[in-house]
Amino acid sequence: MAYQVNGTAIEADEEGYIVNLDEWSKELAAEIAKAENVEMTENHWKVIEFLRNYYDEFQLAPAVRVLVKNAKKKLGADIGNSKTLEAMFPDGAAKQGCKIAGLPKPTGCV
Amino acid sequence: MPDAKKFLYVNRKAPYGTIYALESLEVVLIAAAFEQDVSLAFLDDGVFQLTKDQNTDGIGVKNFSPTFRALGDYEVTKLFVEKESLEERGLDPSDLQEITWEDEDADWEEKPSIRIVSRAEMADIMADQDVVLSF
Amino acid sequence: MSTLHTVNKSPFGDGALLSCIEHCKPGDGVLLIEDGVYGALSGSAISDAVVARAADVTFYLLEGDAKARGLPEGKLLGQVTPVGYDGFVDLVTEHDRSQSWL
Amino acid sequence: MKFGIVVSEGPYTHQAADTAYHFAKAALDKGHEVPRVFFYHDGVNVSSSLTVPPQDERHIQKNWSTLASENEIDLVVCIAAAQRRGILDENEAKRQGKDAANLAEGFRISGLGQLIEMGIEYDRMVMFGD
Repeated sequence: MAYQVNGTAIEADEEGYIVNLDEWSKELAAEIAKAENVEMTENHWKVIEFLRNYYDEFQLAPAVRVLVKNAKKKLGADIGNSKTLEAMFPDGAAKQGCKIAGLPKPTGCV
Repeated sequence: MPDAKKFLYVNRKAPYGTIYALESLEVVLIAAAFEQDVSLAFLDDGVFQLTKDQNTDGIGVKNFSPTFRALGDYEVTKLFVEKESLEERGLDPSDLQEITWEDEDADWEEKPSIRIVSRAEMADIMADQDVVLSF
Repeated sequence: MSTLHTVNKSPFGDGALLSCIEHCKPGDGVLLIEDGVYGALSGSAISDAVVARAADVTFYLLEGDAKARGLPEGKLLGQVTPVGYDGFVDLVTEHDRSQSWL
Repeated sequence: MKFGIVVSEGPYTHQAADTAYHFAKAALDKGHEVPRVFFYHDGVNVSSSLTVPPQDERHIQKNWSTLASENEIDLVVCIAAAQRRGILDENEAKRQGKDAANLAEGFRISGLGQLIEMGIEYDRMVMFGD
């Protein structure tokens, strides 16, 4: 599959994760969110930015409990709790959040 | 957790030349979710996994060394590195990257995850486990 | 509490056997399998280390692997006991854990 | 006793999958249980149904499939390692948009959690690799 951003096709795998991580942009994130039926609020963007920073620092898309723990520390308890995060990203805060953030699927093959 | 088992992940291979180091780290990241008593051992060429300043731009392979610094988030806080293995390779602890974890019980104080141990201490650690997995 | 160590590489191209010998504890067992059986050769560069450690550690080798490689029985260290796969299984049960020196 | 076996090298290149097989058989013969074998690293290649060894050589994949069906062994192939190396079951092939699947009968693709579970639940873990 592919996303369309400003007339350019951005390739993604069958699950909707982009193939080339360098092609990410905020416009693309908005497109992915639309495809996922996620309405992006200011808090959503904060989580996306957090995820991208986490990946930059550790080369790792965090597992969901690590996301919740760190979001609490970095973004405050209002956002950083599993109930809120799951409501924001119904398909899984780590899974869906990382998809919109243009990161690999979290290695959580439990 | 009373019935937690002691798991030791033994790393004796260098990174990049083979995939063992990366796939070992992937196991540890998953294992962290099972609330067992997890330790990592780095000896022989395994100590090369933790050197700082790894830069894989020139080989087109993902640099996974920063991921070791995320282990604290996953509550993996015991990385035992063997002193003799470092010395045999002309390295000392200052050649390794800094890896820390935040101690929730001590007001989130940052504590070092890497613990340099002698070969005899490493043997004691190995003998004190329930499950030893080697990579 | 004791450990069964398995070593599957020739000691002449790899440090696994030496490292194992330096990390095992009195009462442990070391089983040489696959190319590890070359570590049982007497009069080799490694045999002194094996003989010295045999004072407090028991060495075994997987018989099928030694035969497959044509190791002359007369040249195997007397300190190394041959076992079959069934013996391998018993060794795993007799020790508290097993550690593979991969 | 319950034995957990890990195979972490591919077939034919390395003896690990053979040794593990003989070990598993010997354990079963002695009345032990081998509820699950976990395939990791290149060990996942043991599960390829596209393996065609010459007639005068052992068929490592078939040996495992047969042993598993006769003794109800759960042969688990790590999904992350399998995807890197091109081992897919029907579901994964469909999900990834690939036109073929090659996971042999008796094998199951699952996560690394299955490996950790073995360590938690079984009496002994034995690893075969390189």
